[in-house]
Amino acid sequence: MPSEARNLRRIRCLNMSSEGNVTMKTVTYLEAMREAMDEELARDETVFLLGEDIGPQGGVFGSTRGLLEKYGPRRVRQTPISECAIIGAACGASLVGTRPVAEIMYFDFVAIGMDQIFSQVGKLRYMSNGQMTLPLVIRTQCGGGRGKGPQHSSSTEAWFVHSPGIKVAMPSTPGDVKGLLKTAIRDDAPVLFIENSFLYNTKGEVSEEECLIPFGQADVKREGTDVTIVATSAMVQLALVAAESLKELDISAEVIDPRTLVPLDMDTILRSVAKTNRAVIVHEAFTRCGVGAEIAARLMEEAYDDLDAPVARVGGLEVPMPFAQSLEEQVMPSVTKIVKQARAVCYR
Amino acid sequence: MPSEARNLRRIRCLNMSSEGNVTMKTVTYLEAMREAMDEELARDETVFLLGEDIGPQGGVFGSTRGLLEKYGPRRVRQTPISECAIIGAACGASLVGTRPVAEIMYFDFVAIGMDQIFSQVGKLRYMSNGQMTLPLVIRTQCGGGRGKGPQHSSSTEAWFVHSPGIKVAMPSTPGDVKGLLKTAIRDDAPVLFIENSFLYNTKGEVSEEECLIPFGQADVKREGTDVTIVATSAMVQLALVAAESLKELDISAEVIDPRTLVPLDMDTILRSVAKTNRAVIVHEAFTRCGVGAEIAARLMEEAYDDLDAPVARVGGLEVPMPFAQSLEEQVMPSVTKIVKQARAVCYR
Amino acid sequence: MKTPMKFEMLQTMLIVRAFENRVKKLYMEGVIRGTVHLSTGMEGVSVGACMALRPDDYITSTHRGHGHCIAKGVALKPMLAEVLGRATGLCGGRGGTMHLFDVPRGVMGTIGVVGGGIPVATGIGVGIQQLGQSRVVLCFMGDGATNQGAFHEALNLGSTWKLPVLYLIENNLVGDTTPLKEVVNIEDLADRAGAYGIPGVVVDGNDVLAVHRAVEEAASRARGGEGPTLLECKTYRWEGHHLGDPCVYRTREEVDEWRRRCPIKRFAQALIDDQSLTSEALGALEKEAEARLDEAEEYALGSPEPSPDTVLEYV
Amino acid sequence: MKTPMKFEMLQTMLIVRAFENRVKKLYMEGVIRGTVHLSTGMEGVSVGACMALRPDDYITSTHRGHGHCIAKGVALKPMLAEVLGRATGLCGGRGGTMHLFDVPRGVMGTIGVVGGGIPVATGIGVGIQQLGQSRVVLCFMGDGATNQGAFHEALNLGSTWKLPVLYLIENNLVGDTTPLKEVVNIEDLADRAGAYGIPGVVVDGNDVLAVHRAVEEAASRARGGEGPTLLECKTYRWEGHHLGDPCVYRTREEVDEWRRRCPIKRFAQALIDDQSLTSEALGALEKEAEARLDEAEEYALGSPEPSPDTVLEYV
Ligand SMILES: Cc1ncc(C[n+]2csc(CCOP(=O)(O)OP(=O)(O)O)c2C)c(N)n1
Ligand SMILES: Cc1ncc(C[n+]2csc(CCOP(=O)(O)OP(=O)(O)O)c2C)c(N)n1
Ligand SMILES: [Mg+2]
Ligand SMILES: [Mg+2]
Repeated sequence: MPSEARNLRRIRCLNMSSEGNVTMKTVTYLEAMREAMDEELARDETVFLLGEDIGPQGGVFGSTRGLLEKYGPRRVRQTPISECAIIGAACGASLVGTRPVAEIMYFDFVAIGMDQIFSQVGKLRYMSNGQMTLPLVIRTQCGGGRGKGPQHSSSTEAWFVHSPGIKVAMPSTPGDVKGLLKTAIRDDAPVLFIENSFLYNTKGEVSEEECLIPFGQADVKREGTDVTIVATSAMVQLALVAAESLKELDISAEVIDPRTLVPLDMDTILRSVAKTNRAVIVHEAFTRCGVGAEIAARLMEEAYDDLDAPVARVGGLEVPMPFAQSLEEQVMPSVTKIVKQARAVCYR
Repeated sequence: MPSEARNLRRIRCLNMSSEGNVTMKTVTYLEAMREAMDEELARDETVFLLGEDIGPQGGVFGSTRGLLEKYGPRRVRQTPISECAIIGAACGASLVGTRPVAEIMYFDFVAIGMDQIFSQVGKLRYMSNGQMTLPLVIRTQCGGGRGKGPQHSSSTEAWFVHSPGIKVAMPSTPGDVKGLLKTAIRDDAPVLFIENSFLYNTKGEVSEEECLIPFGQADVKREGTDVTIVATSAMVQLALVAAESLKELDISAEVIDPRTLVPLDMDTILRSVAKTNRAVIVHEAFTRCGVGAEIAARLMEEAYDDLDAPVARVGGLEVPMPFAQSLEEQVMPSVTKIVKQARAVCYR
Repeated sequence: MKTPMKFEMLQTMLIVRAFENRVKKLYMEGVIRGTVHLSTGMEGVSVGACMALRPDDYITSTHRGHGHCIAKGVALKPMLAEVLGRATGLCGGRGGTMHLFDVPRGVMGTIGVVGGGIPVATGIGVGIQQLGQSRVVLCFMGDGATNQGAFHEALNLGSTWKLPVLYLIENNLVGDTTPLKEVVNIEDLADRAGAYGIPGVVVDGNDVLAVHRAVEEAASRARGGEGPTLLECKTYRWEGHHLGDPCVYRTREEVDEWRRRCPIKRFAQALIDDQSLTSEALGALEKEAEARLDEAEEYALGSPEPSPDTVLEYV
Repeated sequence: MKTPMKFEMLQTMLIVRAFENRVKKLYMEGVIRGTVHLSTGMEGVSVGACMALRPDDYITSTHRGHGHCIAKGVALKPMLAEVLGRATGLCGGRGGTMHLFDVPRGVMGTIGVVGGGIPVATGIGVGIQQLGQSRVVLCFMGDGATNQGAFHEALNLGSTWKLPVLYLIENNLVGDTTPLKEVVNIEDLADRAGAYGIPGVVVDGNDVLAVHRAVEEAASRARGGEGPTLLECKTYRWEGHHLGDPCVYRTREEVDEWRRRCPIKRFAQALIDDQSLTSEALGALEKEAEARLDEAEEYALGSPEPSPDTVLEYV
């Protein structure tokens, strides 16, 4: 680890009693995920992984590379192409004292196990009147921008936010992905953990010491005073670039990443809007009935008097993600679109 | 048909050049559905039905009763318990010149065919650059209130509103269900047609002549001036009862049923809110990330200056539908809850 | 098998029968909401199978699961209370007849989604294997459920990983209103085992001892690390699919024929024949079953509905 | 089979090979986005199967579908243009390599979701039957796809309704990076036919004539109303799962061994052996294939990207 990659930072972790100075190192989003799984596999032998191609190859994106060699085939279980059985297997195994971490290669394919996740995973605890706990994680990765075409680019997190009994995480940085994945694995509730392969090679800081990031705690990625931009997953980066552009227009943008959508930290968003009086919500998922609609509706319900302009939304167009770059760019949110909406809500 | 069940009414149908006086008769919601299917099977021999138990029994709720006898086993195809194959079969058949109408017994089980509906049905036309059309209907029925418990009571229409390429209908009256189902069967786009078995025995008027109700046209079920209540499916009845209660408090409520959620007739809702300046949205689905969030967000975006209060939502609690009546009643929207929210937005 | 064990089996079958009849009576009286699916006539399978398991083995079950639960040891009072949606029910009234859970007794749920429990059971097998336990999980399913994709994915995984799972089909020849022969093109569902390279066994489901033997064998295979077995128990449900079903899909004669093959009468007769049982003793057992159901009914009817305040607990 | 037909088959195999090689070259040059799956080495299956069909028969295909499309008659220019995401592509650039559609030629889509096309093909079979046509639909799938629930539900429906569907498994021994033998517990996937009461046939996929014969037979069964057949064509893909795959799951030797069994070389040699073909004629065919790809490349590279304004069309 080169020394320039290490530094000291004040961060807030679940497992530290207060904010503390910790040494930081720089890793990629992908490495951060792998470290999280590695550390949890080492820490708790009831943790195990399952999914397609996660063995010798270490997953098609490399997130489990080296883990089969280290933990063996019982702890790193390569499965058939059977998304329904993968989710069901994780569900059942979680009921009897183990902590499965299942990988679904693309978010789109979670639809194949939709009954298992919606009617079983999300409901067993409630139906059984709390007799059961389901400490399982379903990891997957979402998003477009890579020419994967209409069946490998979806972001349907809103379906799961609109389902009971499942926590939903959607981290945007290496530090967040590591801290949240570790928290997810230790959580006794089922977690849908949505990564973004577009971010896999991006770098960022993670703490050298163990750091668990709590669910339901948004992160202010940039402070500002004129407009609140709430962004998720890969959109956080675009929002930060947009914030830089807005600065040139003398608009000071605050960028908030909710990090988890269930539970959702409305408090941080409300605090920000109480200051800025304006909000733009950005996600890659279709605008229509997306999480942005929920946040907008709640801002109206809970911050009506704070708002000086209607909350604006920037989301994907309601079409299957087209393959060609010229079309894909049209569908996805962009810095330009964010800037435009931010200006609009600022009436500038 | 007793004479008191017949009368003349001015209605607007897709297939009539202008509003006309037509003779009406009274039927149940279930009879209206059956009539719609019967008439379309008779009219167009490329139409056929498929689904579980739709044959001799005529469906578990009776909506296809008598149709097997009338049209034979090729036109009324009873299937294995294979929701994924049912939706896939409808999808494929629709590509080559037939018009399948598939029944999924409970809305919950659409999740089993979720990949087929999301990644195939909704995307094939777009992916093929318009080479394909998919004139298929997936009928299902939703909702709680009948003690069917956590796995047979869902209303997840928001998932499909948050998916491209699928129209979504959710009728509340016999007249609407008949006119919309006929339109759906003739539509060249895939339609998810969501009935409500709670309504099956309710009675209402349908035209003696053929009447096709257009998609994307909301219906004002009751006129009013003080608050707009947008309600779907079985919630329309509750909203109408709530409107009566509100009258006693001197609040005049307008009740709007969008009837189709994709396409959504925002114009009618906006016109109403321009008059009332207040809105409450009611659906049985979970409030969180439901269709109410989308409508609320759009009202903020498109009617910000008209609103005198934040838009309120009344939806189901975010729990699996419990079996016991005392709990189920707690989860579902109610007249009391609607009245409360309507009063709140009227500051009364 | 020892005689006391046989007695226990007979008694359990009688209790299952009495339970189903009691539920029917209560449903007719309007005390039970929703849709109720009875297993009357199928007691040979539920009792033969569950009593071949150990107390710490698991089962998953279906919408028609009362018999499975009772045979796996669930107490009658909380069970009936659950069917009535009472606060004292197994699941506090949240689940009802289609969603019964009793984790201490290894009842990991009757699942209302047809086929939905098969991947879950498979996962329980993964968990058992992961923890190195010698338990097994028995996964009940109907014949209709074998046409679900979940069946296929789960059995393939179970077979590939040699999981300690017993996949048991209760083939009662029909799914809801649709005869099995109209929705599959094979005679024996046990033949589907060939697609996964596991043993497939056809069992007379109305012969409680045959079921018991087959399950014991499959369980010992599974405990030995040899993987799953697919068991097809042929049987029949006397009642309609659910209470209120007009049964358009079958004849009175067919039902009568199967009633004559009653698994309880058959087993009792065999015990009488070999002199281990007298008709009087049988009558006493029947009476006792009724008495236990009287108690359970009184308990359930006397229990309150769950308090609305608890509605958000355990999401 | 007549010699001209054999020539056409050989030529088509050469064109498929040339197409895949050209795509590889263009991908390496950075002209193609996304993930590309080549069928190099599997031409015996695509060509043998599609050329046993009639022009108005349908196919559905997979993420590895270039060969199927070409063999079913898709023109090279719009096809390559689609792989490059151009406005002149088969689907105007909306689909790309994994989603190719050519309805006039009966190509009802290469589907990127593994197994996702199987129910759709089954539905096409329903439509054909409904309209009383004598067409068939051939459903390509990989070995890995047979572990999807969709496979099971679709084959059961196809068999129960005796649909005119040919389910054809291209068993190239691996799915992505996972060897088939690690994810199923049987030798021949064709044995899964037994679960549906339909014929299951194992075919040497590198023998184009054997594939042709097997498909012809299955098609005539299907046209005769006798229902579906499950065909398992054993073959091998020379390239990685996708371009860029490091192939950790196999050895160089295994690949070399299969390269020696090249379906094209084998077929050409047979034609040379029986004197219907000379090496010179073969060389000429190869050159022609390259020339046609040159043209297609020029066309595709010279085509514009789709106009952003069209993005909302055809939702
Ligand atoms: C996925 C799904 N589809 C449909 C239903 C409705 N349904 C409930 S039970 C049943 C029949 C099940 O048949 P089988 O598996 O043979 O069990 P049996 O009722 O005969 O015990 C059906 C269709 C359901 N609950 N779940
Ligand atoms: C449902 C689904 N799961 C996973 C994937 C990712 N994936 C693409 S191709 C592939 C392997 C498919 O194997 P096989 O069916 O044997 O086809 P082959 O690639 O060998 O031709 C996988 C896992 C996918 N596209 N769809
Ligand atoms: Mg059955
Ligand atoms: Mg393969």
